[in-house]
Amino acid sequence: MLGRGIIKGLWETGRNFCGSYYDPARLTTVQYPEAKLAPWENARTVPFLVYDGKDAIAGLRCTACTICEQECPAHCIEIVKDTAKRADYLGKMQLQPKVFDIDAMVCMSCGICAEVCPFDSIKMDQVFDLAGGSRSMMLTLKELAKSNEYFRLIHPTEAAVVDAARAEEQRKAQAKKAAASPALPNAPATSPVSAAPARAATPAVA
Amino acid sequence: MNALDQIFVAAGRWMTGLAPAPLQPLVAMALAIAGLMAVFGTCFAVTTIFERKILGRMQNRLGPNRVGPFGLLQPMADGVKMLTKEDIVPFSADRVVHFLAPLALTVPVWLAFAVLPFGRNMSAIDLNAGILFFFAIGSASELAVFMAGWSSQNKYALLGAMRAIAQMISYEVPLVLATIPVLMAAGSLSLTDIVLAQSGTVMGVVPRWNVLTPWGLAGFALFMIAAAAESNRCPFDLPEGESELIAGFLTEYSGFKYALFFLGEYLGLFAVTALAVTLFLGGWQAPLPALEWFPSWGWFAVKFSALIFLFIWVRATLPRLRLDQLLSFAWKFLVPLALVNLFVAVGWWQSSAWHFPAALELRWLLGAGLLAVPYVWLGQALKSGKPVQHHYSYAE
Amino acid sequence: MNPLLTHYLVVSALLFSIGFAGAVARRSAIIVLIGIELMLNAANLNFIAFWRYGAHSEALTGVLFVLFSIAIAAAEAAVGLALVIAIYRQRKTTQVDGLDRLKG
Amino acid sequence: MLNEIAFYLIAAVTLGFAVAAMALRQLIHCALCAAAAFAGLAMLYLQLDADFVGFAQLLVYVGAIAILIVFAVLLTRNDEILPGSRRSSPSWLMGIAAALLVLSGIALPILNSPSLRHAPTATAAAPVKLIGVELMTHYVLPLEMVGILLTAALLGAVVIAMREEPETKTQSRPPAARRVETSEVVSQP
Repeated sequence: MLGRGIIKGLWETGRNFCGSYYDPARLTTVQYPEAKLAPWENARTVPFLVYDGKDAIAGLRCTACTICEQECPAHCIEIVKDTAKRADYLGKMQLQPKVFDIDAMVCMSCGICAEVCPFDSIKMDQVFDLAGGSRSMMLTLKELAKSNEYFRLIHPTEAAVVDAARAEEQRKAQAKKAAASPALPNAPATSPVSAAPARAATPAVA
Repeated sequence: MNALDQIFVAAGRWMTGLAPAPLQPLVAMALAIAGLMAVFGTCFAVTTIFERKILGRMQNRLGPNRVGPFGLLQPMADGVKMLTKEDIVPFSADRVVHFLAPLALTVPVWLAFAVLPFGRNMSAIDLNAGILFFFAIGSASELAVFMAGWSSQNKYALLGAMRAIAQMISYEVPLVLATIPVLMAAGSLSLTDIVLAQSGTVMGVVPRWNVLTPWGLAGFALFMIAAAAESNRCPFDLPEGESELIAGFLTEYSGFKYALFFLGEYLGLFAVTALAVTLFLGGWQAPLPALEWFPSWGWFAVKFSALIFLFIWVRATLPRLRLDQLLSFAWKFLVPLALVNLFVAVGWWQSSAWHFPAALELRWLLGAGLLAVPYVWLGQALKSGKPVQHHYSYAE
Repeated sequence: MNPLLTHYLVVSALLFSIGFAGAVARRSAIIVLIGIELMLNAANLNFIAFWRYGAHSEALTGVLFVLFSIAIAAAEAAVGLALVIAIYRQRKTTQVDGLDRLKG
Repeated sequence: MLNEIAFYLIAAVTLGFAVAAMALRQLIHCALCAAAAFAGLAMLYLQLDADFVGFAQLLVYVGAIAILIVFAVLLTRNDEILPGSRRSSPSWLMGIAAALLVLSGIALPILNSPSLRHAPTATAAAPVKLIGVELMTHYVLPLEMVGILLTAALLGAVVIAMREEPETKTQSRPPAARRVETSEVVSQP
């Protein structure tokens, strides 16, 4: 009969109306600035640079290889190599960036830089309230460098894989080193990642 | 009780008395106008916020809650936004008509409030052709809609205006036909008389409201459906169907003029709702004599709010109709049913002389049956209708 | 002081002449129809004015005549405009001086 | 005094709109001005204490006839774009002269007859109830005739304005391509 659907619909909306008052679980709204939904683990916005240890500049994984700069389809990364070198977590001497800028206005969050990085240095961030007062959103090294703990926090699965791989490489390198010159004292910091995450990856050059 | 009931009347009289004698009629008029504008202006603001909150709740959302406590100051924020926006007039628009259209819509709607009795002795003017005045004034809004749509020089605006006019003209017929039994029952076109004709109770418990008779109930339903269509409410809001027509005849309006249209639409809804209360729900009358301690304008407000809530509820529930569905619903369903209702109403009065036991029940049964059969039948016909053959005569 | 009967009659005469001038001088059939409506309205105004100022206002003759006249005007407008539209479809014009052939 | 001011105001506005309705170039403007003139006349009726007629005038002229005119203008709108088309007929001067002649023929006798210069009689009123009674007693035959006339006009207007059958055939989509649409008004049963 005509109108049965209307009655059913009215019943449904009426139930929602009353229900939303006594059952807060019905309300789907998250009131944004006060409450935030945790982002999905694979969510990505702009890139950032991972560093190990306490000091952002000293612990930077980046070796200024400029692969990301070349691969970036939007050309939003600019790297200037430093002349000085420093040892990385394996004890190898590597270059380091003097300038590392990402124009977040130009970045399109494709994640290619993170894909191609051979040093697991550049990763995708999850900050999303990036609105600012100016048209320029040039992120410099200071803003880009974020600790490994932060990386673990936002991408736990990926971070665990990366950390395990790095610990394994470090172990191998040390074994090699030990085999080559057993007289020398061990380099510090070889504890596995999972055991003590906060103090795990102390820089090799410390 | 009486003092509270007549407080507005007394206040008006007192304030009129303060003016010098020759100016008193003018002052009384101005007071009535100011009172109506203040009350329904506020009502407009309050309705917009509560509508959004209720719609939100019905969709399991919170609704606006940012401005002020519980978001209650939202209308003020909206108003400030509306009034400070740039007033854009399209380059090729007909400037004069474009400017006049919102006024032509809003002014008649305000006028329509003049004849409505909002409480005991509380109507601005008591015309003896009050309801005719109401419908005559209401018909002016069609022209305003056309002016808006045509002067914008925008095809969406024009299409929206054409749809709006087709809809308003079609639904005016069932609206008026649903009203006629009430006028016959009261024997008057004056809204005050119509309210008074619904006073008293049947057997001491059931108020003698029109809605509590078979023809009144059917008439009320027809009236509310037609009223929703007249005031472009969901599910009949396709003149401004944003998914197909951007915003219909409102497309080229912004800022203050848009606000005026918005105001006009809500005021039209209020006016027709107030008319529904007056015609079918006993106006300002309390349901039972025992409840008359509550002031009459309070009863009116209660009924009025309930009907506005009903409109919002329906809006939250039903999807928009297609244009051909809309028109066939008016002409093939509402109009025949309203005509049947007229006959049922006449039969109801003719049978009022019956005095055998269970006469009232029999009358009810007969009336309801006489309405239910065409309802079911027309409903079936409407659903199983032939597929509509679209041909667009003037779109070559 | 109320306006005199003369005032209303003069207004009515002016309205009639305006409608007449439009109906005679304009080429568009729709304007001609509007002009005829104005002339009808002028006559209605006369009826009401004479009813109001006449000696037997309780008879309501003027009022009822105007009501019938309004109803007939509505019918006239509906049929007239339908004719205009039909003619437009045939001849692609609504200019009255273009409609000088009987053959369709 | 107030009455007189109101009368002059309404009369001036009504006549102004009437002139505009006859003289403007855009047909839509003419139609809208005509609607305004009709509304002004309704006000004159109200001033003459004929409430019912005034409201009926508003309802029929502004609500129906003006809309009808506007629709007719829109349905024939290619017409006015013709280049070089004149809005007045070739003999418009003669027309105006004839109108002036008519005006003088009506207005001069009115102005010259002293018997018309009188104020209204005591309050006259046309209560709705009385109009209804009159319509149902003395004027029942005209009322029925008007009903028949309106029905006939309705049917006639539909028939005249209806498009001829062959044309619709050629313009509608072929039946095979037509989707089967149910004209269901409300939601599922």
